[in-house]
Amino acid sequence: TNATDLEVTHWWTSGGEAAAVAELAKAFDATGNKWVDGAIAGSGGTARPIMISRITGGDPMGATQFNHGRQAQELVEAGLMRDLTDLATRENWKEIVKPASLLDSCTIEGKIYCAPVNIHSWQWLWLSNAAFKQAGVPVPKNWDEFVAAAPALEKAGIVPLALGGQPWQAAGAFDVLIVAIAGKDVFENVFAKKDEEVAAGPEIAKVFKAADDARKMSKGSNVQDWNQATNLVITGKAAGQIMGDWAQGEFQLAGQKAGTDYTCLPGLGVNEVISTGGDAFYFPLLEDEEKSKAQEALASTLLKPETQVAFNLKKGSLPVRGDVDLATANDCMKKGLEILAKGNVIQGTDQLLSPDSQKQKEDLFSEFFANPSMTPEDAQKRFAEIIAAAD
Amino acid sequence: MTGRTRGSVRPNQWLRNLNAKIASIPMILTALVIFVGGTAWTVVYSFTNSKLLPRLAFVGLDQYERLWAAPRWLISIQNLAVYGFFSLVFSLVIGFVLAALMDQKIRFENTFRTIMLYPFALSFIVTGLVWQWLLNPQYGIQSIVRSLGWTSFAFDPLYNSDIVIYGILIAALWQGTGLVMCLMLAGLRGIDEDIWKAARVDGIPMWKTYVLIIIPMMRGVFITTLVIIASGIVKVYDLVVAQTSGGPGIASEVPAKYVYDYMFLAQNLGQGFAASTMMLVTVAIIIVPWAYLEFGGGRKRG
Amino acid sequence: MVTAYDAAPDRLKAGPRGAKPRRRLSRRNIIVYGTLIVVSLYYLLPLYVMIVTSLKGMPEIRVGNIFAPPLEITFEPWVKAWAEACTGLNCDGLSRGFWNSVRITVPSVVISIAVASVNGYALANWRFKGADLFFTILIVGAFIPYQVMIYPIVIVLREMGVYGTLTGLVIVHTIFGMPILTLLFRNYFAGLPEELFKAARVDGAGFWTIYFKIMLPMSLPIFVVAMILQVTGIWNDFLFGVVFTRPEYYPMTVQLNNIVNSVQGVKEYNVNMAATILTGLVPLTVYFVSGRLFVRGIAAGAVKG
Amino acid sequence: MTSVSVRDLSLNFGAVTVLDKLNLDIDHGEFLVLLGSSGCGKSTLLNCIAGLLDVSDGQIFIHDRNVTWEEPKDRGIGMVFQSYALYPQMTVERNLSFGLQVAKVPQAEIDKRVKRAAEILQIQPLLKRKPSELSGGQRQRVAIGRALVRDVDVFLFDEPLSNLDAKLRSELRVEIKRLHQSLKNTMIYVTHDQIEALTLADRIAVMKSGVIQQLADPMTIYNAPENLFVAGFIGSPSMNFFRGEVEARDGRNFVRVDGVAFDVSAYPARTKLQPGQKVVLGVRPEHVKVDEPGAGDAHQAMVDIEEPMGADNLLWLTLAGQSMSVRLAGQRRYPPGSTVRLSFDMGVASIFDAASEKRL
Amino acid sequence: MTSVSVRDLSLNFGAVTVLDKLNLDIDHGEFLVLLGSSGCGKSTLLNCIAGLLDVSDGQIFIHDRNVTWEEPKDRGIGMVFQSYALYPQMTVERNLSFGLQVAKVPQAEIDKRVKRAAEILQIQPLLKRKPSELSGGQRQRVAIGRALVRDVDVFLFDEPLSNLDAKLRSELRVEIKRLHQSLKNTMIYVTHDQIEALTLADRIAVMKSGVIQQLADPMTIYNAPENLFVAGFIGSPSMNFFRGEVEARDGRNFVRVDGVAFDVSAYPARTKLQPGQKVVLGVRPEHVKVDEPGAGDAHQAMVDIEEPMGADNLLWLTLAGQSMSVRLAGQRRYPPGSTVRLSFDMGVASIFDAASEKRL
Ligand SMILES: Nc1ncnc2c1ncn2[C@@H]1O[C@H](COP(=O)(O)OP(=O)(O)OP(=O)(O)O)[C@@H](O)[C@H]1O
Ligand SMILES: Nc1ncnc2c1ncn2[C@@H]1O[C@H](COP(=O)(O)OP(=O)(O)OP(=O)(O)O)[C@@H](O)[C@H]1O
Ligand SMILES: [Mg+2]
Ligand SMILES: [Mg+2]
Repeated sequence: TNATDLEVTHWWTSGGEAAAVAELAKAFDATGNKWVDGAIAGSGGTARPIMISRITGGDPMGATQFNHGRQAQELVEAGLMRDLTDLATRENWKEIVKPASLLDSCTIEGKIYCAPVNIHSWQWLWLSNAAFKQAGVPVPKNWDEFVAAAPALEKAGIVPLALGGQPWQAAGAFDVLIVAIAGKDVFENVFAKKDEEVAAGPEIAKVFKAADDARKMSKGSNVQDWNQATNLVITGKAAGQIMGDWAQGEFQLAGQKAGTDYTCLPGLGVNEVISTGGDAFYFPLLEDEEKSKAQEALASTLLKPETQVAFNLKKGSLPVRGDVDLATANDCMKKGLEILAKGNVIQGTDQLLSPDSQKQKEDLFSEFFANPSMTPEDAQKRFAEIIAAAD
Repeated sequence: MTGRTRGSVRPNQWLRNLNAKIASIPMILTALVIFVGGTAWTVVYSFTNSKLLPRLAFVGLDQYERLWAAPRWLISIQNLAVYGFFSLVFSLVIGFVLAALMDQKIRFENTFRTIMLYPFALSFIVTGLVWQWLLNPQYGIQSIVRSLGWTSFAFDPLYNSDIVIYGILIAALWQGTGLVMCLMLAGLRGIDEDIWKAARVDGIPMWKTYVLIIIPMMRGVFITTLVIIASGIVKVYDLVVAQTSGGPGIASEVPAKYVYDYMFLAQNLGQGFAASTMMLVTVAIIIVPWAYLEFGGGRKRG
Repeated sequence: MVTAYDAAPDRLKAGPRGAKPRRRLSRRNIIVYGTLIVVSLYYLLPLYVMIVTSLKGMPEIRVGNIFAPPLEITFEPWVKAWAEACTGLNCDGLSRGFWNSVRITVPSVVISIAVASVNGYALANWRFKGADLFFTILIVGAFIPYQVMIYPIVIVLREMGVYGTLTGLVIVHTIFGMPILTLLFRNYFAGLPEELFKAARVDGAGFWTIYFKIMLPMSLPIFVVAMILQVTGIWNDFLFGVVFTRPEYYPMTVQLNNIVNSVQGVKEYNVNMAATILTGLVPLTVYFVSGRLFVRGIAAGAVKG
Repeated sequence: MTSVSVRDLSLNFGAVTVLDKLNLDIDHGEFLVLLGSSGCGKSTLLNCIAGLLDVSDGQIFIHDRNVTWEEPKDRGIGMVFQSYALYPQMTVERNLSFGLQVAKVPQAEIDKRVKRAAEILQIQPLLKRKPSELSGGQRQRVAIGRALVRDVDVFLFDEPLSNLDAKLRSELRVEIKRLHQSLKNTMIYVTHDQIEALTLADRIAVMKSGVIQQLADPMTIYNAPENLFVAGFIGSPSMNFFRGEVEARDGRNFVRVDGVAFDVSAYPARTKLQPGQKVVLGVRPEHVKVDEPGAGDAHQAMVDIEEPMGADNLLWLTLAGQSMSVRLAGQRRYPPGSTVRLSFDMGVASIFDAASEKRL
Repeated sequence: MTSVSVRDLSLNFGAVTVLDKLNLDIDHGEFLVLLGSSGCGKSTLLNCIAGLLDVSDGQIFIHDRNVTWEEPKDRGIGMVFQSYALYPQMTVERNLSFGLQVAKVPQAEIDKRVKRAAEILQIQPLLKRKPSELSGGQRQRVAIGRALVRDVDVFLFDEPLSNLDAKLRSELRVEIKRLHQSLKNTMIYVTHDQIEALTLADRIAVMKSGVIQQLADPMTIYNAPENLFVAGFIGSPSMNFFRGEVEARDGRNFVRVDGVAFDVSAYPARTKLQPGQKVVLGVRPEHVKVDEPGAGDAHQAMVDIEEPMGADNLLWLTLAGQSMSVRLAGQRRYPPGSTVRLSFDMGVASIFDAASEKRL
């Protein structure tokens, strides 16, 4: 058969990411089609208007990356996206995709519209062993120890907690704190059930207390990008950072070894629970028969075990199916896999909240972390309001 | 058709200047379809709860209520006012002063001009980053000055909520004053040489000549410059994103970023449209009467 | 002819020879050149940092002194920015988008300027009823944030059937360049002597003949000005380039953005800087080449308000 | 046969009426000068005739053809502007041939006409130059050439010489006159310089605020101005005016001004002067005789200022409480302060009614 | 006593030398006119005196004070520019008072001076207006006022009237003259209009390419021009020149031009004319007599063009193969084609050496 060109847009552009995409492309090309790469850097904010414009403008791509969750919901509702239910049933995705919530996020009114490809988790605390050594305190095992070590670190001229200025970092850190401090149930009550009582309640108040600590500890980070913050940890100028598993790549690139140079604490060492956000591919409805077929081929390829392994090893994320073996994974990744295997997972806030609520939350927390005069009580009140209005 | 009848009948007004009208079609279409039509479209959808896609699900003034309750929007407006005011004043003042210096029959004028103009050619994305570095207390200007011995020196505008907008201003001026300088210089070159001579014979000091005589004579240049700067101010977005992403916290947010973030990050088009409608209304209230006086209203040519 | 000098009293002839005072100029010069040099430093400092950084390796950058000259000069980042930096699967750096940028910039600049200059000409010389109204709308349009217009324009382009094509993009650039350029051209043409226009009409030249044969050749400076504004704007444009076209037309700035804006992954600052300078070279060249004309052109155009 | 005729022409710019129901007929081969002060509507009228302005009302005929709404190029006119309006980027030759090329005249014909025009105006050596390389006078010659090559019957000039200095002005004036004599076409010439008007015109139309005050040949305009405005406008220095009252005494008519009585019996009045009538007596500086023996009605006056102008001498004096000027041929000097005896030649004087300002 | 004196003044713009070792002395209260064609360095000289240009070499004295390197404001001068150079956004009053305010003159004094200047120039009603609301003549009056209030002894005018129309020009000319008579201060006046030069000047300096060609009172310049350039430059229409050879015949001297011999015995030559000497005979148009009975040496010529100018009549004729002009007082008409008899008044003619171009 003729090779069909299929344009795939995504925002994976950095070295490791691109290498991972290459795996997808390779696997797809092997099916006799051709992957045409349409990479746009800058995360959703930059890429999304482009993708949406293309789709609504009547010139859609063959497939496009979204964070699975609610980002594409309206496109689906507008009938612009392709229904993958037949394929999913045929290939039995319901069975193989683990955790099941990943596929749930792709399901709208019982129909499946996306193919999940990986799991990224947010719930990690990255610590610089050198920094603690310099401050003369042992490397903490959990969040509380970390907070306790802060004065000593500060005395040594080390910023206890590195936090970049971009809003999503503050919001993400807070989400991590909720799971760690208040636990999985509270997290689900707040974000899945949108229970404003809980959001305004004492459990969350505790989390805000912790966030207040984090705020104090992060004073003096003075960086914008998350990797600049990570760099502070790598160079020992800062002691720790709450950041997703993608931070690992930075340590690796700097030639640091997990355990000796740095330490990773999933769930902040308190609640070893990780979220299962991640990426998925959506397929706009195309008129061209050939291309439609190619779309199916791609969707099917994405979930193949070989593809999953190859892709996620490069990407540094976890595979979406439990039945694959990641022997070559590193230390921290293995910790993640174990937690996943135990089923200690939650859905990511991307999946649970609309982007609108997410954005409001980001605004709130970026303000909270930057503005010491905002009391935890005030912040909690606004937080509860956002949860109340969330859909 | 004889000449007598051809020339004696007043032709249809619509057909007179036909070519000019045809040639103006792109302008008319742009004005009507894009600017008026697009604006109307935006205003209409600002009354809906459109999320990712524009949908005509009207919710009355909800979006506006939410907008004006959002602390971030209020801060954005404040910031724009501060940034706009200082950016306008400093651009004009610095641009003019530089142009005045350049107008002193100096050598290497072309070199100086290019130095001042080159930032205009560079993309915001990275110049924002460079300024972020330069203003970073750990490795920027502050650390340099401290390493020179002035250890109490503090200069960290981007990391201080109270003054962050001024930090952005520094980079904005760096980017934009070159162009203003060029426009002003051009204006100065258009001033009658005799005015200078008359002022010198009258014994009027240089600065007074500039302030009281030359500047009032350059009204046209100032207007062109004003339109260019002001439209840039209202639309300021990239620079903030590149330098602070609106931070620390939301201290350096601006309206255009609010619009963009809510349209594309938050996927709440209605909110974004409401915000942009507010911006447009403000601009229109200021601009329309002025523009009509300036460009319309039966003034002769020019 | 007897000069009166010979008849002048000796007192005058011997009179105090006024020394040619040099000081008069030098203090002023110190102020003028001093200020200009200080200001130039302000303008050049970021460029210095960019160049220095672009010549360093990543390990050196991680150490953190942004002002320090490179210990070991490497052109790797430049090579990488130009030829190796990856955008997704395509690892050919800025060079990949370069020709696309050229393909976009040339027609967009030409057409946007052509349209705006004709508008300005019509507004200045062939005023018709309502023209002022449209022009006012246009000026107000200069203040509308681009992003707001994305969706309406997507709809318009879709309805015109040019969405995703180069034509569509050129139209978009033409639309957004129109307000400022029309203002510039209108003021320029209004400043030209009206009698020239009349003379041409008596000579039998029509709208287009006058424009092409009379106005155009006289307005080269303002065209250069417009070109500089448009080349800078369009060359550096990223948003429209990707929103309104498809990947085969993506401009160089998409690569620049990809290089600079990778959120997850390592930031290669040296490559970023090199890429920025490389991207800026084209507009910079235009400035250098046409610097003198720039000032002259605006002078002719903008002085009349 | 009329060459150009303007019927009830009105023109307003917005609310401002510049021309109001103006009528004008110009004969074939006539040299008509439109004269008037700045802003009186001369250029506006010329532009209407040329078709460069849309009239608000009325008609324009050229060679009995109604051209009111025709394009300028179809009216058979050529036009020369004050600022030359040469196309700066074209050579002189291109400037001349541009209109013809636009009209798609065959190249051979173009060459012929350009050559002829260049010969007539003696600009052959300049053909390859650009306007910026020409002097003012040469530029204006080229501008005239541009009208010439169009081979039209009606030439319109809008203050063609105002931008030139005195010397060039007088030279080109002669050339335009010569051109008219050899081409014998209709010329309408706008100026506010009366010397030009007087020397060039077959007829002069003196305009004020969009209204033609007098339309007549130069000598009539000069010697018998129809009203006070025309009288004051023509002549340099201006006609001297004395406001007074008619007085009949001893069968003679006098005009009494501030205690001085001027004998105006010799004045060829159109209507009889009424005693007591308030009038304005006008005498041109060159019609005053100074220290002439045997002049009957002489008045004593003192010289304020003397302006020797080479060929003649201008005196400013005070008479009947009024400043007046006198122009004397030759170089006889009257230093300020000296006293002279003045007598007026009433045969060429003018008397106007003070109220209607019309000639009596 | 000299008011302004210029010693060995040189000025170059880069490599171009505009003025070279120029010397000039101007007396107290003198009205000196600098006359010359465009680009000859008049404005440059004036600007040097004003201190607006730094001289390359030489000295400038004002009231015997060496001011070569002083600021313009300290030189005790006032200056008036061709383009008026009024401050456009200030009222007339502010325009006048601005310099004084800057110099911290007491307000009462300022008011007094402004009032006086406004009275002298009759611009009291205009004091509250802006320059854009004034006519050209009024603007120039204000510009003069601005120099006036400075209460200085030396006024510099740079072609103050060039931008005005003929009528205004002649009016303001008189006013400037009057002003000079009443103020009695030194005035240096640049123009390229010879009428202005002749009527205003106590002395005229005729310049060419930065060199003063002749410095003398107007009548001397007019009647006895020192060289061919001055002769041709002064007078409108220009002096008629005939290039020929001196011929002695019957004890009389003739200048033979193209077959026509002009009797020049009556010419008051400074040095004896040598037979065979190549000379240029110059006769002013107004010194030609037409059809005068009893004129001995008469020449036949045909009228080409006639330019009636109201007060006099200008004829263009051809004589000895050359076009020449004749100016006749009065209104006697000579239609083109008619033949006239011309005779020259050699007492006021000029003869120049053809080679040195100097007056003989
Ligand atoms: N486009 C216009 N809009 C409004 N008024 C105008 C316009 N053009 C001319 N006018 C007015 O019409 C009147 C006549 O103008 P016009 O140019 O015909 O005068 P003019 O007699 O040619 O004067 P000048 O000798 O100064 O050239 C003036 O009062 C002028 O202000
Ligand atoms: N700034 C300058 N740089 C170079 N050359 C100059 C400059 N200013 C004047 N010149 C030259 O000096 C010469 C004398 O100029 P100047 O202005 O004195 O002439 P002018 O006699 O006043 O002429 P006009 O009657 O046209 O005003 C001219 O040839 C001119 O080109
Ligand atoms: Mg006019
Ligand atoms: Mg001059």
